[in-house]
Amino acid sequence: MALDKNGIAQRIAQELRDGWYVNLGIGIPTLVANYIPEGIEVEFQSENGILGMGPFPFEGEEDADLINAGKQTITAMEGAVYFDSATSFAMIRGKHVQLTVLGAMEVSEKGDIANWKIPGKMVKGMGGAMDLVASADNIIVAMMHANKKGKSKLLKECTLPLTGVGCVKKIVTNLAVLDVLPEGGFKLCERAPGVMVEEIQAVTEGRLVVEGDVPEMQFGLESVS
Amino acid sequence: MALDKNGIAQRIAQELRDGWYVNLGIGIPTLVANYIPEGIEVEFQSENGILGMGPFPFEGEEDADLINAGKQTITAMEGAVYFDSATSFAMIRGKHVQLTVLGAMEVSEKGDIANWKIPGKMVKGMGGAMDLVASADNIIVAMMHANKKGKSKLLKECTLPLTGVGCVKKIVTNLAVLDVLPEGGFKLCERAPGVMVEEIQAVTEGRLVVEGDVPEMQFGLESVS
Amino acid sequence: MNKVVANAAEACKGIQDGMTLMVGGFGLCGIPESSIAELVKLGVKDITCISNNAGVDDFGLGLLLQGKQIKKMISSYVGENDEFERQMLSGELQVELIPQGTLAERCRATGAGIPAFYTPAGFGTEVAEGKETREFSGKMHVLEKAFDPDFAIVKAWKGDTNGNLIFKATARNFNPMMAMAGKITIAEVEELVPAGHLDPNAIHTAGIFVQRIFQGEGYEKRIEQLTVRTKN
Amino acid sequence: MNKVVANAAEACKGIQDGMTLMVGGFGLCGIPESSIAELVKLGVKDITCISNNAGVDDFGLGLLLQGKQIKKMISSYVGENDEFERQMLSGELQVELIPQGTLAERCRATGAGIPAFYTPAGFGTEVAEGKETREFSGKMHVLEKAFDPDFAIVKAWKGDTNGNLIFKATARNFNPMMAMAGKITIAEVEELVPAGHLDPNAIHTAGIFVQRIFQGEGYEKRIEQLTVRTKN
Repeated sequence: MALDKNGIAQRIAQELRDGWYVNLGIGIPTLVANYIPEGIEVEFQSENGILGMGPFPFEGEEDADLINAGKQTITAMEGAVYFDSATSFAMIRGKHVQLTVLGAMEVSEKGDIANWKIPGKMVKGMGGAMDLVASADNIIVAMMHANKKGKSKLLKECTLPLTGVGCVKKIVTNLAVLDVLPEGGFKLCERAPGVMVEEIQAVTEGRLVVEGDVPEMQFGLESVS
Repeated sequence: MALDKNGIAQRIAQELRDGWYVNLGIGIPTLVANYIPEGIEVEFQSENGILGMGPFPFEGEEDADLINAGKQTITAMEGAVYFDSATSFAMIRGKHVQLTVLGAMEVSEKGDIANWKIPGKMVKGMGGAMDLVASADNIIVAMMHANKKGKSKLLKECTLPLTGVGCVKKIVTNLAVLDVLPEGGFKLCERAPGVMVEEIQAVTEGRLVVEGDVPEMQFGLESVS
Repeated sequence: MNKVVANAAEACKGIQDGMTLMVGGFGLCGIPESSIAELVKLGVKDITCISNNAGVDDFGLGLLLQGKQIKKMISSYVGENDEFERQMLSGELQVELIPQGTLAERCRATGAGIPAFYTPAGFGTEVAEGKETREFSGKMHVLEKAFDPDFAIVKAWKGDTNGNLIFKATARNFNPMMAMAGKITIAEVEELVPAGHLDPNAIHTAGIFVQRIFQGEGYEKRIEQLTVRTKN
Repeated sequence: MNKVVANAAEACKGIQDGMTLMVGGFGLCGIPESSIAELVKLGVKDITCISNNAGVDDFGLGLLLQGKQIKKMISSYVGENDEFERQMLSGELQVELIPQGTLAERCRATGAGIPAFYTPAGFGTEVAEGKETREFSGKMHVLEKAFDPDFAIVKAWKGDTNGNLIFKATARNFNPMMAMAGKITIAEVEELVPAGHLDPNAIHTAGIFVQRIFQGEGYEKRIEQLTVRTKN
């Protein structure tokens, strides 16, 4: 069965390692914070200027001066720190953030990503996405395998204007976990529970590399924090 | 009569304008702080990280964590602020400091300055001098007109390794106030009290431009703060 | 070094049609509300505005868009604004989109006397079109340049009469770099105190970067996305 | 995110012969005394040391010079040190002198993922020899590049277990930029407190830049130039 958004987030959370600083994009990536595995401590960076971002505030305790990059009211954990936007992107460009999780409209088999602009539609801007994808060594894309029309989002070449070139290393979709191979191509690492390789192949336009038996994703070993 | 070091500093202090941020180099420039004209407020920046530098501390009140760029113990004025070295030189390169006063071994008639290195002698380094002279729009050199051997320090061309190119606009020596002309040459603006144009000419190797009567420096109108 | 002016009207003196303004804030967080209100009142036109976002329809820079005072926006993200979209699609408004980190670093470079620097952001995308690119340590980078704004307008939490500023939480965002970058920098603060009342160790922006400071009035501090938990 | 290690010995693990170290401080102000003592004890050799100054004969980095542990100094000013002069003139010690502002900005660039930037400092001087130069807005600039240090060692006043740092007065100097630049950054502090005990608004260096933190011991904080006034 294909995963829902929470399932994608839960699978991505398995990639977290103790001591990592993590930047989560808007949408599915935000949900990753709900599934931090037991015994692991990570700190969330929001590029508008906080490290140690906590959960949403209790009603009535919101502070207009304390928001995340999605402009949502948030709280700060103990030991949090605030900083300016130049310092924030110094952290990002300087590779001090160990993991970036973000959404995408398209990913190519070379690791190119497009997630900011659809020609002919209103363009809102790239925000911090171009800095994030150009800088991070470790980028996981969280997205649906196909768009609403059923068209693959894992392509030979991106058709939309790019956000970054050759930067995506791992993709977690509702159907699969895939690594982008250095020589190009999507290596199928894991299938969503009950999803067949053929189903994944059918909605993967780019080169899908299947080697041996592809295991199913495992859930339930980690607990929800 | 030729000025002493305090006289040079006192004359330079006349160039201060209300509201200026000022960086004073080591040696004669430091003395300028003793002659701030009445009714004028300036703030001193020291490039190691303080704006609003005050006088030396009283005995026993010195703080090893509070020094100036000459590594001397200092105090902070009310409204002072501390910052890191990158921010400090952002102020300097970004032209937020209105006046830099520094010493020199040689100045050329094109405004080149040499003040950091004598080949064959131990080289201590340029410290912040190269940043200061390359950045400031308003640089005053404070120095003796000739060196200890009587040789002119105002030259056609500098003979020593340069600190900066075409950056000096004004020079105050023990004998004179001179402007560096855009087309090259030292324009004699003022003479030290009782010093003749001929005396100045005799120790000025570079082109000295004398137009009409050159007035004597005026002292005593400003009071010592 | 007293930088205090009476109010927003005094602070905004000299802002004219056609000028380039940097305006601090991220979304509606940390925006100079009093100065924006004054710019609306002044009715200055043809402004080029460098600001991370463009406000919402009826608040923040959206107020200047309503009056068609902005000729060009230089931002990283401009969603959440219908009037903006209308003016952009009709061609009334020019828009230049810049990666957020590049925007922040360009603001800092402007104030720091760094005319240009290399960043990996945007390489291989339309952001790099027409710009120099270059490899360092096996990775491609884009040459990005400083801005040249006339005024910078920032908002701080506390400020002193010397122009020293302290920002609160994530309302800091672009304000410190923009404060460095203005030929004239206007700072409005929630609380203005005499010089000496702020800890010199805890100041975020040194007064040397600020030419005019005043205490703003009636801060609304609107929240763009109110998200809360309920207790149990 | 606990970054605490027991002491200087733990903190300096992995520092080896031939490595490049950044060491914070200006003169003897804000130097990591405990870590320097540990480096002396370890006896690591052939160090390339990036630090604004080189200490005095018997304190600061001068202690490493005494043991001939330093192969190369990259600094802006290296006076006040006879042993330094002797080693330099004899050719035992390599010295690269860099304008102070360029040194500070190169440290920041290293940590900020900026591989190179243009600065006016040093144009037309021997500092610019062999470097690219370029005109921006009618003024010549020099292209300067980031460093590539193995470790950065900094000293702060207060720190918390997350690695967040607060510096005191002018002991801040190069420490914050160097903290950003280390592949591994060691911070020694005068007072180590639990996370949450520092005001998140007043922190100078975010813990993300620091890998190891410990509370140093027996700070001497020697004054290089004691200058005082006498009360009447």
